[in-house]
Amino acid sequence: MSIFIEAAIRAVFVFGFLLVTVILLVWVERKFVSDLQNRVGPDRAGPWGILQTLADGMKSFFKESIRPTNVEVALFVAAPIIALMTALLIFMVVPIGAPVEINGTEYALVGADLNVGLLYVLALSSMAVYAIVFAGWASGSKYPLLGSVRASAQMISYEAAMGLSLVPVVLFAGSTSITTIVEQQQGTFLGVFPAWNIVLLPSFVIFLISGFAETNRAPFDLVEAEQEIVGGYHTEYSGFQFALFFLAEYIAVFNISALTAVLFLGGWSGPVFGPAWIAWVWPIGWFLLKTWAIVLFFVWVRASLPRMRYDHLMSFGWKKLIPVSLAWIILVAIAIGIRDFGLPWS
Amino acid sequence: MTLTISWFLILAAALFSIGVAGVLIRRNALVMFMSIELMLNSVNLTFVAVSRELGLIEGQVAALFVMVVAAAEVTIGLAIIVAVFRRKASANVDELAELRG
Amino acid sequence: MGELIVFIIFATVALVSAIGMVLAKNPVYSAIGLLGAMFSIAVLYVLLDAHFVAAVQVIVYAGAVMTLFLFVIMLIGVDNREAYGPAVPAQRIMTAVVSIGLFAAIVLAGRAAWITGSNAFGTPDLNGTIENVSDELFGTWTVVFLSTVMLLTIAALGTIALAYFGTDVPDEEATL
Amino acid sequence: MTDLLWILIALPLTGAFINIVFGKRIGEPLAGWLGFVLVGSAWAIAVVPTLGLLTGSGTPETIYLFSWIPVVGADAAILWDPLSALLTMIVTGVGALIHLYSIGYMHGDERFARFFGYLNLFIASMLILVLASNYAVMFIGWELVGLSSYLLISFWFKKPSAAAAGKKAFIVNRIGDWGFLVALMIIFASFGTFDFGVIFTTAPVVLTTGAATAITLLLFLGATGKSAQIPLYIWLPDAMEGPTPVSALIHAATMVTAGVFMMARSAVLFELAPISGVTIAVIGGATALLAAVIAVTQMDIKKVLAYSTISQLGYMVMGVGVGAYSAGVFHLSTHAFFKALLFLGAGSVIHGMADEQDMRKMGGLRKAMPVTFVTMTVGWLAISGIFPFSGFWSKDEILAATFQRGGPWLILWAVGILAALLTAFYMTRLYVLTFLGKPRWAEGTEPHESPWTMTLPLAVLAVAAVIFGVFNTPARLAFEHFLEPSFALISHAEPLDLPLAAVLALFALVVAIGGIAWSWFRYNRDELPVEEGGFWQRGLNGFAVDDLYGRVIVEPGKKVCEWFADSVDPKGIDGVSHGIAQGVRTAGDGLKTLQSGQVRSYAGGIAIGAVVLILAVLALGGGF
Repeated sequence: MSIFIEAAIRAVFVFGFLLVTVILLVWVERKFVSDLQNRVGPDRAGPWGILQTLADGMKSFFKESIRPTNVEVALFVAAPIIALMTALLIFMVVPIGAPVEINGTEYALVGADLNVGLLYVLALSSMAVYAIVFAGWASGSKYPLLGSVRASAQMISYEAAMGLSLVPVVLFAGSTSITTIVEQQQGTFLGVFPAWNIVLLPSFVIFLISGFAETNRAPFDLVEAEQEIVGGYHTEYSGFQFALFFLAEYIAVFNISALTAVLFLGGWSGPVFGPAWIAWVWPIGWFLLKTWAIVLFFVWVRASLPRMRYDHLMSFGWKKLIPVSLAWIILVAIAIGIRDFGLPWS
Repeated sequence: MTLTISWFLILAAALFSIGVAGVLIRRNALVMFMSIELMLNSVNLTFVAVSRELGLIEGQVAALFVMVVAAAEVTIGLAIIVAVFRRKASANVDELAELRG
Repeated sequence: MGELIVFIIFATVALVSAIGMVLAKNPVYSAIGLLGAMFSIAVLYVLLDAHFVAAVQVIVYAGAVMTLFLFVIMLIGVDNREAYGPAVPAQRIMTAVVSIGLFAAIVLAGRAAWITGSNAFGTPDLNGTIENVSDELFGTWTVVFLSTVMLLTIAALGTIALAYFGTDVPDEEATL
Repeated sequence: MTDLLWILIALPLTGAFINIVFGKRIGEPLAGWLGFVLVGSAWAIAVVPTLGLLTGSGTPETIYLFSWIPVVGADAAILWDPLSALLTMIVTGVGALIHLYSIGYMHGDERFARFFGYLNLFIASMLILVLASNYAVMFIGWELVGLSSYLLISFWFKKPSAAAAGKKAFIVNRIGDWGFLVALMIIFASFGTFDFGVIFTTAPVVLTTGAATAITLLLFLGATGKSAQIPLYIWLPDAMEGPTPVSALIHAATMVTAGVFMMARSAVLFELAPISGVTIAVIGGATALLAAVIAVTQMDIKKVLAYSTISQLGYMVMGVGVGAYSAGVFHLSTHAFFKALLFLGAGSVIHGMADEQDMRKMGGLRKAMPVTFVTMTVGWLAISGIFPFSGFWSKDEILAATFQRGGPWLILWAVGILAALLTAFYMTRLYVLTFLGKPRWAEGTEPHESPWTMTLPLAVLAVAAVIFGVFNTPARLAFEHFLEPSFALISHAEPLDLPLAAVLALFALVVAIGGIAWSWFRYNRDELPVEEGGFWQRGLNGFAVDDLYGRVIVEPGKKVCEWFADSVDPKGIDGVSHGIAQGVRTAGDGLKTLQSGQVRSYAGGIAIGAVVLILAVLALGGGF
């Protein structure tokens, strides 16, 4: 099989997987939030309203896309596409299961195993800023511009914290390949506890917090704070283009959850039972379980916490998260130095 | 025709010349700055290409250092532009042709 | 052959974006042009087996530098289109002559001291992986590396100083 | 061990830095203790390698620190041999004690910390001078020592006399430094290097007697400045305006001996120039005698000690002049101890008498200041040359060496004996007028003993003044053996036969006792003898040497300077600079049109320049 065809199959699979996931994810979020808020939530389309997202998607697809007069057309159109592209591409490096053997060839269940996988993730998530910046600027209107300026500052700031929080993980694994990082988390400590990177607890917490900020989720959703700047960068968007932004945001949430699961919770590692022809399902199951747990955590936080003030957001990022990450990096580096080279006086 | 290192070097030279043209022709400080970044990038491309050709990793290391310097330069440069803009309400370099703040 | 195709595509993109950057009237489009050029260069790095440099190129330039540019453009107002018309007589023509002359001079100089294709393409001697680059970076160039750390710290301090001292002019942007 | 010797210099330098820069924040007692501890640790560090040299387990060596001006053989390096070790021990040891003493003495001064900063600076400079391994570094130390001396003499610069004294010391020393500098130039012209090792090993081959004489006489001119010899001794009595610890440390124990040290260091060169030797010996003897005569007439307790210092320095110089380098250095060491002791004792007296320095208003202090009295007794006996105190041995050594040369040198020997007689006389006069007899204090003065920080150094120095002489008894020349490696390149005279030496020593002892007795009966009575005759008046003025210099040198000098200031400077010098300025202005007017402020025109210039450069290189290199 040609390498191009294989890559194309992988890409199509990832795209489909994410699409299905997002449809589910939107429904889950609405149901879960309404449960937390003592509401019923969607319940008309399909059993328990499970087809609600599909219905919404269809509606927005057929709605007229209104384009205000003084927009910069090219960028206005490009922005949602960039948003969706970056979101889709990030998932390309996330391994969703253990390697599978078909006809004697081993296939890794990952879009592409890059040796600079983590850097790839960081690079693309910094690309995601452009979608918002372009959308805000191209709209030619005040609130979107304000929203996008806020967004770019916020995302640059928290991306620094996120990158720093990943350094201990890289130090621990000795590689930036995500597949290697997952394999390094196989096995157990003392035969009982799974050897997950969650032992790097500060990193885990910082990564999760900056994940909220990177995806512009509550409590860091100042980019689209309705009370202050209407809808933020997507104020002027409607119809199908708005749907693309919507899609991109939820894919981003799923991406961050999947990355958390992969980087800190051992990814697809977990106990495997049963005969060989069924055993390959287990790792995928474990991966989905962990990822969805984090997704539910995201939803739970959104339902529980109020929005932060903007200056608090910035000072929290720069004055708390980044110093803590730096201190933690130093600690981990010393620990790893001792592990690899022994104590300085020995 | 096969791809050789010369292609990369000619491309880098072209990008560099375009950058020079940008500095010479534009009067918006930001765009001039971007042109300088383009020149730095073209030099980086030369470094990496030659590193590949000679089998020396030093070229890539040099490129990394150039990136660091460029990052530092951008930080300071943009801060200066913003500071100037606060006083002059303009990013046009031709209006900065005097020694008074 | 495949490599040649990739090179031609991205070299074209880089050149077009770069020219677009110089000629665009609106600074935002200039920034987009530069972004395109940088992306193409990152792809060319991959072509040259410099994966790490490529990743850093995207993270640093596309991720940080260009975002900063756009941020500043938006901060100081995108509608601030520059007045055209040469300050120096015949500026455009002179610029064209100088740039093309520079290009010709560089190519001529390059031909004089040309790299003698010792490596046929497709047989790389080295692999720009993180391990290889970092061995060199933290081995031979440790001191240089540390001095870049100093440089970045000083740049950050300078920026903060510029932003802090000099606010005697009333400004509305600072409240964003 | 020895490669860490640079710490010796670094420690006081650190102290100087801290005390001068942060002194005000450190505050009063702490700044002093800091200085003391640093210098004391320098002493402690120096002890071990010195003992190494003493016991023979260590060898003299040059410790290379870093390259300074390698072309002229002037690297920053430390020459660690017995001579420098000895001087290091004296400088740091006496220095530390005087730091301790100053904590008490300078109590309450508003620039307390600054004082210790200067003292530390002085110690560091002196160590640079002493440990230098070439003339260039030595000259740096030499000048730094002069600077710190200036700072310390004029420490109380609000007193006009102190400021004037500091200035005088500086200017007079400049003349000596000029000589030193010219000597260095001749040395460099002859040898092409400043390095001691090269110079001393090749000197007999390279230098003619004439060149050696010129060099050594010029070096001696430098020494007369620092070591206060005729004709440049006049700054030292005035330098007593500085705080007393300064007088003790700089103007008695260490800095003034720099000249002697320098000549001892350059012994090889002096050996090559017999004429210089005679000159030096004669000037040394004359200084010893003249200063002793003046000392007899002085009434100020510190002035007496100042002239006594000049006189003792004359002895040392005489010793160097007759070729008895070890004897000169030995007297330098003993003198460092007992003169520092005497000065500190005098300081203690002045402190106790509420800044009274006139001996006529003292007397009977024995009861009020018992510790000072006892230690001063030791110092008095030591300087007078009474057996077995240290002064006896060292002075006798020099006199013996002079006597041994025979012939006309016997006159010099007689001068030395006469000076010794006068020394015993004026020291006894000082001692009796201060401590014995009835109190003649001014109204309201209540003398009291000084605090322990002041008396402890006195006690330590007293012990040193008693025992140090034993190291070089004629019978057991341990000191000379110790110094031998430093003077390995010069020939030694055979020591005198023991009987003859004993007779000479006995004679000197008798002379000293005679001087003491004469003085004792003259002054130890209720009525002080009237001393107002012509001799006494002129002596009190230092025989008007200052006035003479003023008329012969200073006034004509001022005239010349006025002429330069009034005619040469405004027309010649200013004309040149104005002309240059005018030229630059014209050029600038022409060129300023290029600087339009247009960034892009600059950038265009750069681009065009780049193109032209590349094409030029290609054209020249045949790249087309």
